[in-house]
Amino acid sequence: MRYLPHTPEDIASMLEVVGAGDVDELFRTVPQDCRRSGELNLPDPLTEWELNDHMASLVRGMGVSPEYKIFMGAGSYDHYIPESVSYLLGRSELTTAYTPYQPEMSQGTLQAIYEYQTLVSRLLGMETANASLYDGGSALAEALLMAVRITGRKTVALSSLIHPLYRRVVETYFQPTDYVLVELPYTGSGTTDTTKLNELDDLAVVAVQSPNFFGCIENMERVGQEAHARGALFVAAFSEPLAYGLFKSPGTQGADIVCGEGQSLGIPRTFGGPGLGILASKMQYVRHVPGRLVGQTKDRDGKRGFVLTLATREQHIRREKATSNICTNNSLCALTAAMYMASLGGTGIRELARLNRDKCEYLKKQLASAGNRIVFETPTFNEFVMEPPQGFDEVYQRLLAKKIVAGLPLKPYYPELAGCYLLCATETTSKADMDLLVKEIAS
Amino acid sequence: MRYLPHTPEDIASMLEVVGAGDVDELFRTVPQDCRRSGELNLPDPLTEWELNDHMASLVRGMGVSPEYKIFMGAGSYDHYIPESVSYLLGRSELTTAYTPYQPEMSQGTLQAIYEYQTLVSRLLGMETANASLYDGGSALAEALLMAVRITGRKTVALSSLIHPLYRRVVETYFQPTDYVLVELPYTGSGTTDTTKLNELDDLAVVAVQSPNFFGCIENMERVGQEAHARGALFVAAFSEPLAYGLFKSPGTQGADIVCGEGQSLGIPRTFGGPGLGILASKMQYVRHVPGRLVGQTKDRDGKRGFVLTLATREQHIRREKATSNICTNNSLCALTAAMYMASLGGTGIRELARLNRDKCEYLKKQLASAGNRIVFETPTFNEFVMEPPQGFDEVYQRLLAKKIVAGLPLKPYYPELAGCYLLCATETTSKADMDLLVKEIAS
Amino acid sequence: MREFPGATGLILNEPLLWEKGKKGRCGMSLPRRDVEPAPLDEALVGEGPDFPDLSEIDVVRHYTRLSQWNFGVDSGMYPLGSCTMKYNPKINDKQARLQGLAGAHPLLPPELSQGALRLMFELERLLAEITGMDAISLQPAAGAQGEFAGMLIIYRYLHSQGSRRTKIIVPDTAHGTNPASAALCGFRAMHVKSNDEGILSPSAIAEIMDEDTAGIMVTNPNTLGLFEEHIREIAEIVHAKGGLVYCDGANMNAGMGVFDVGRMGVDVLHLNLHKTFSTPHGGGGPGAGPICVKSHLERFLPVPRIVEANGGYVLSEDYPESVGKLHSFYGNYGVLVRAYSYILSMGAELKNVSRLAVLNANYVKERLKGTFHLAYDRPCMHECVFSDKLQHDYKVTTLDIVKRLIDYGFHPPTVYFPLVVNGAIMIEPTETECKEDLDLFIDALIAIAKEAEEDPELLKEAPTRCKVRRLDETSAARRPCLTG
Amino acid sequence: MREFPGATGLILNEPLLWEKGKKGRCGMSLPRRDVEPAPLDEALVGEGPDFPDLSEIDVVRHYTRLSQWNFGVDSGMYPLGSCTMKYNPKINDKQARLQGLAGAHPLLPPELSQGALRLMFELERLLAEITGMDAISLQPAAGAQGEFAGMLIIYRYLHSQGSRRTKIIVPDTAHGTNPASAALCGFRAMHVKSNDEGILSPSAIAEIMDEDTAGIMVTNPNTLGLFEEHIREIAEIVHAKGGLVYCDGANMNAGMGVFDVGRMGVDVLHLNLHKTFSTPHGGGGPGAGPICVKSHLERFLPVPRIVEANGGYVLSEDYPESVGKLHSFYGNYGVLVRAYSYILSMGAELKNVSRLAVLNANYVKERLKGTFHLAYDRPCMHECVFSDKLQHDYKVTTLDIVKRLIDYGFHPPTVYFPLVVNGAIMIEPTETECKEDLDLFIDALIAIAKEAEEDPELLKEAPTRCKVRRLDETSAARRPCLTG
Ligand SMILES: Cc1ncc(COP(=O)(O)O)c(C=O)c1O
Ligand SMILES: Cc1ncc(COP(=O)(O)O)c(C=O)c1O
Repeated sequence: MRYLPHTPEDIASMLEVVGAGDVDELFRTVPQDCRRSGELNLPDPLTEWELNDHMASLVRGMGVSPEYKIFMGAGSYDHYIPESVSYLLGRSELTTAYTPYQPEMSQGTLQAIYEYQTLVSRLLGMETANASLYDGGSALAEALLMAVRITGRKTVALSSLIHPLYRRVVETYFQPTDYVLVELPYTGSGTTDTTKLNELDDLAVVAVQSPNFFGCIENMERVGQEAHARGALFVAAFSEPLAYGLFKSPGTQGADIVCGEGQSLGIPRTFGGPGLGILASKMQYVRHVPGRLVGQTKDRDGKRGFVLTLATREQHIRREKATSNICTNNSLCALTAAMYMASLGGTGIRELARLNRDKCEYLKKQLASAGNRIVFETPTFNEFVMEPPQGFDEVYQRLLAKKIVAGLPLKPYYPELAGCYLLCATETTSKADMDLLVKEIAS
Repeated sequence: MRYLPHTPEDIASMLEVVGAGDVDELFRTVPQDCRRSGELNLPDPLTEWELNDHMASLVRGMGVSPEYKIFMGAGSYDHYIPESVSYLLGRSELTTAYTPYQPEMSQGTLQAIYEYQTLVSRLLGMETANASLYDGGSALAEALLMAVRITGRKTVALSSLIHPLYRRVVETYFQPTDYVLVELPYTGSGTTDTTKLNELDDLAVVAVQSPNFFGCIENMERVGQEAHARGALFVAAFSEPLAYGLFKSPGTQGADIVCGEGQSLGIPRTFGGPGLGILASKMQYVRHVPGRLVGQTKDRDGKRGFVLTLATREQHIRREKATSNICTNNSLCALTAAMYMASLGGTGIRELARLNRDKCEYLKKQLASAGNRIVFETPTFNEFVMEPPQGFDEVYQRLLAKKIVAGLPLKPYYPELAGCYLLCATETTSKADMDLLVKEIAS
Repeated sequence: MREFPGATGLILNEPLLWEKGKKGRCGMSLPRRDVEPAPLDEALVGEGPDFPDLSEIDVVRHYTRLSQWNFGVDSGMYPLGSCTMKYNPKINDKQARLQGLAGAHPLLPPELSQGALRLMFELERLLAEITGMDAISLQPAAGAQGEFAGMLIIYRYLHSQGSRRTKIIVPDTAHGTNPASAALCGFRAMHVKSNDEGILSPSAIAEIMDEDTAGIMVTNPNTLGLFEEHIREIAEIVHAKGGLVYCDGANMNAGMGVFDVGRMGVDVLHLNLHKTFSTPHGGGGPGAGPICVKSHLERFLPVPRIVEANGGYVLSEDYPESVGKLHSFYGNYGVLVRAYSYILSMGAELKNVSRLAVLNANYVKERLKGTFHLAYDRPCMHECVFSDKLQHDYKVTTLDIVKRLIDYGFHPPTVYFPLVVNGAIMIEPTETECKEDLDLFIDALIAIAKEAEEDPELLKEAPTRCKVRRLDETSAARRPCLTG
Repeated sequence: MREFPGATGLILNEPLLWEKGKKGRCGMSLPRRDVEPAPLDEALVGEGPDFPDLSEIDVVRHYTRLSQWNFGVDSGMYPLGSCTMKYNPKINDKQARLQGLAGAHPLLPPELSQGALRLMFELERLLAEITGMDAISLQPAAGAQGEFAGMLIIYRYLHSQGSRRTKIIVPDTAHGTNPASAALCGFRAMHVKSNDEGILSPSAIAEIMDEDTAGIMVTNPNTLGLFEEHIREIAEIVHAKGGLVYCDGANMNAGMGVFDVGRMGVDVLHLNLHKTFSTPHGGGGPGAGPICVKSHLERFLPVPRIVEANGGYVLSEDYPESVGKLHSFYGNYGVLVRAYSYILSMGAELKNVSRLAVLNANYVKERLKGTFHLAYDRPCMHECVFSDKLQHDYKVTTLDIVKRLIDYGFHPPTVYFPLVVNGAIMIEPTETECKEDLDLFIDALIAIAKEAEEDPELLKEAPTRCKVRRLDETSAARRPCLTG
């Protein structure tokens, strides 16, 4: 087997050194009743070539672009990824290393993550960011736990327009705690209704997503003020950070902690993971931040270098008192996002964000004039909710057969919006495809 | 444009240093009548994404595996290429460097090519090999010119079973010379008929390919003896070096110079190029060898290192007296072949060569029992000539429609073999596909 | 003998991204605009991030240079204990790049995602066979999240039994994520010492296991690389008091084809696919930490679950007692693809993987004991733990020893963990290292031990070959500079 | 100011392939055998090659380590004069990997290879537009083979005129391949000096051009980076005597969108796609050297030629006067794909490519003149040529200077070429280098010039940062060791 270098002679001479008659002897500390009775019952090993064939047949029939036209975002966005970035991710000194515990031989990872922390902080308008968390859902959960720790209060107010699946993760993280999760309803214009805040006491944090799940831009500044007025923290969440290339960043709107999903920053969708859990914070809260942090320092000769720092927050030092249990994070995805942001640059991200928005507005306009109702009038980024005329379900199925996925049906997530669909257009969505969709829906 | 870093400010400040008002001024030494009248009339630049679409549509309809079953070799062979090799070829310190003129910062290329020279020499049973030539055709031409230089004689005897296209290249290289090219006919058993040698005088070299174009194993030892008996050199050519994993190598059969095409050593077909021109020689002729040579040496501290050597043979030193005009060669393909040979190893290449041969024998047997004539009884490696029953042309066309390419029609190359086909099977040809071919031909 | 890999050569300085570039450059091809600019409420518009503008070559050179300051498994031996830094086959990465998977939207209708779902379904079955457990969720994004999921399952199970418990037993050899995950689930970690053989003694467990204790988190093989021989008896003690047994299976590379975790009395187990199943560690992740349970706990597994339905596969939320969702979607799918592709490439050869991993560890242990103090001189599993005890006389510490190892061209082992061994040096060679490379590594450590006696300064000054020398971590933490 | 890139860091020693491995290992997945072993005449069977047996990780580490001893365009600035070491866009490599091309057999029936043929057809048209020539063959595998093809075309043309000529004019600035290619075609190279402005004077040509001279090989811009201003007059002189003008177009990066080679009076031109059109140099190749002719020579171009036929493309051999075949198939197709993809990405922007290449060269020239002796102080094209004249007083040579440049982290320029300049230092920055990097490079050379005065030993000892120091080339040639 090409992955196992041992020849019979190697094994023999090694056993001699070890003083064992055969390899089984090395397992003598494993009691019989802890062992499996039979041999592994697994399929015959595939050669590299059989594996390729197997995988090729496995993915046949998957509904992916370019074969399929997919107008669905909802937390997983289709953006172009430069070949230069894909190429650089093949640099195996970076991909086959682990957490940079030995900084002297990990400066590549460390500088890259330090740069990631910086770029992400700049994108979100925050003072600092960690080295990554798993995904948008766990990032939100960690951000809320962090807010509760900071304020010492128990009530957590969550906008109902935060990605429904992120909120599901939050529920999971909070179930063994005695903190109270309160959901804030939404208004007819598609933004969070905060009036309920008045009824809440011991309020630790108010969390809102912008652009929210309906693609609408929230008035983060107002939400932030309301939170702060109640001595609570303002946590801003996101699923589409590209929006901040154009729209105001959470940091400039008073967010104390910003968290979300970074998949759209150059990371392929890959059926939902790995994505990138982003968590950024005001510097004053840095010692409450979960996960790894890379910091700049000097070596013995005064030369600039980078290390993992503030480790006393972390499980391997603090154990049960750590700010989080996270150890392995999504470092390579953070690196990808950094490469992507570096490739785009400030000028590029502005233009790209603008293009995303304009494409989406075009689709919105065309669908509207084709007789579909645009449900919320609040400005959106690259997603919006539409209500097609009655009996669209069949149309939706018919379009699937034509290899068009006409957005995400909202019913499972917002029963009151049965018959409404969340549509998405990015820079990868051509005018031609949008016109096709509009035509097909109409016909 | 992402490949052009200059900002308007850069250009302005650089022009200032240069003391030119604008960039056009820098072209003032170019007379008007040497300039084009209008602007470049080229298609609008494509974005990376438009380019991908364009190329995808361009290759649509190309007849390639796995969609097509291609039983054609004839100098271009389908072998599995390990993903590890493809990955390593992405190491851009190797791919974006040029000829290692500065050895201290090119040791990677140099050691790799030194290893290539060694592995190729071992495969061919020769004492030394150069750093690569363009392809099999030019390698043969260079080998013959080298033989003529060494012997100072004028007559070159070429087996008619050397790849016809290689011989075409030889004709091109020899046309401006007064050397005489003589073709040796072939026998009914599919090997070279050397009786004609007796009629030749001033014989410089006898060149034979084994396995020859019909896939037959030549009796190289005998040919070598006949050449040497006449004071001529014996040049052994090849198009499928994998054969030497199983069959006797040219070096062990008395070849003075060995040349051929290395495409089958891990290099994709890519419509015929880049391939790998291999040239190996006895050490005594090394100063007549064309092209680059890498040699081992020591640095000032006595440390082992590698350099380009014996450069006095080459055009950049010797100019018109050089052993060849070659400068840029096919270095990266040599590197690929080295990676491939290293991955296979001695044990692996033996097994793989054996499998190629067995697959081909199976196909041969099946086709024979299905009523197709196997034209030559001489043992073959992974190719052979078959003559199907009358009227096969339509069958051949019908099979194309079924995405099967039933070998290469020999008529264009050997008119006397009209109606005969050269078929090939390698390790990538599954029994199922071979059975399918046999069935389809029969039906 | 072959020379040690460590050498110095030309590498290239590279500034920080924002120390490069010029406004107006762009390193990415921006798509052609085929729609009109839409009106935009200026009040919503922000500044846009202050990113440097770089051309494509700037970006390519930046990361090419950075990569050369790094050391990965592809660079050389990386015997980081407890992390199973084995070779990551390139072919597995290729499978994860298949557009049919890389391009797949997680919320596609099931009829458009059968292949992706089938892979998950089959991977669950394969892992069940390998572990001896009954049901599996692939959702946890890493080991720690797997632990948390496991704690939640235990928490939910106890609730379903109408019992609320506040404590959980965590041995002193446990990885830091264990107590942290327990705490995240509201359990107080009750620490229990391992015995002088480095494993848990049933009596110690019996002593503290009570009706207020949810159960035990045991790592097996434990972080000393030793098999918890009394695991079954311990499980009985815990079960007898109504608790459950959680097994941290991060070290499963020791026992594939040998262990039956189910038979050990374990109720919940997590695996680290990025360790045992060869997925690249990515400089710190992503990983995957599937959670495996016995059938009586299946109903608590995270949702959605992949189920077979009339010849196909669907995602089902229909598990009312489930602990819920841990990941926005289904976990780190790209990592699952690589593990699946690895398992299909190995088949029953996985048993040899573990056998050779254990052989390599024992070989290193035998050859180095005497040179370094062996914490527990017993047959080890996939890793062995030494300490700097014998070097104390020369005022040389574990840190000095491993920093010197860098100069020899090897990645250091895990150090100062597990905590039960002072100055621990935890070596996990993995099965993909050949004997020659092991010998080279061992000889390097022997040479370093000699240097420690004869010229300790060599160790104190190490590493000297890297781009930077030892870094000042103290001031980094005192005055944190986390962004530029 | 930014620090110079040159630094030292950890790299890894790596033995030769056969100093590693153990019989029985294999680094490649061998296909499953689905047929019986066939009988085999043992008399034919050989030993099989004595290759080392390595596992996959051995091979991966071997080449990963070797790659780190190398310097490429992706590592940093590589101003190798006459080689146009510009950035090689990754997207072009991706196109060449498309299975529809990479998997294509060259002898497929035309109906199965339309895409591959169309690419060649279109690339010919694109190159014709860029050069101003009429007809093109993409077959030559590199520049030198393009030159040879050009010589053959001239040879054949003269034959068709019933004239046999034995000589050809080759300026002293010509690249070594020029006379070598001429010789391969049986022409005796008649050397002609360039004038004190570094270019050819018509009078010099008129003097030696005669009826026994086949024509002239002129490189334009020439290897001094200067435009041959009298090219047209020279062409007239040559044509008047019945000769033809061959232009070595390796330096076309200077004039895209500006030059019209056709109008210059050139009959035959070769291009280097691996230079002007950004294909990776691969450590020495593969390249591609398409040959471009005016219509009166089209009939002599190599066969097969790609022709349009009823809406599709076919390969035609039907050119009785063709010089024949130069390549087994159609040339280095994979290189053609990259150049095609580059041209489609640039379009008319190619003019800017040349404008900026020329701007960069002139900027370097201006900033360095004075520090180093500028061979010809005139406006240069894509490159400029200095010498070590000013450093002679300090006993410092061009070799010393550029070896020191390595320590600063740059690849040296081309040295000791062209031969007309003693101790030539030939700098071609290319357009893909930004001003900041040019400044860094220039400052390094200025610093080195200062070192030459103050501490020449620094230069004599250089390079000190690489894995090896200066290598003994003399003994390498005296006792050649070419295989291990
Ligand atoms: C024994 C043990 N348990 C748990 C973990 C945590 O796994 P992860 O880092 O994937 O969260 C690790 C890995 O660091 C470990 O070694
Ligand atoms: C001016 C000039 N002519 C010809 C050549 C030869 O081209 P190639 O190396 O592709 O054969 C070169 C490149 O080395 C060159 O610089």
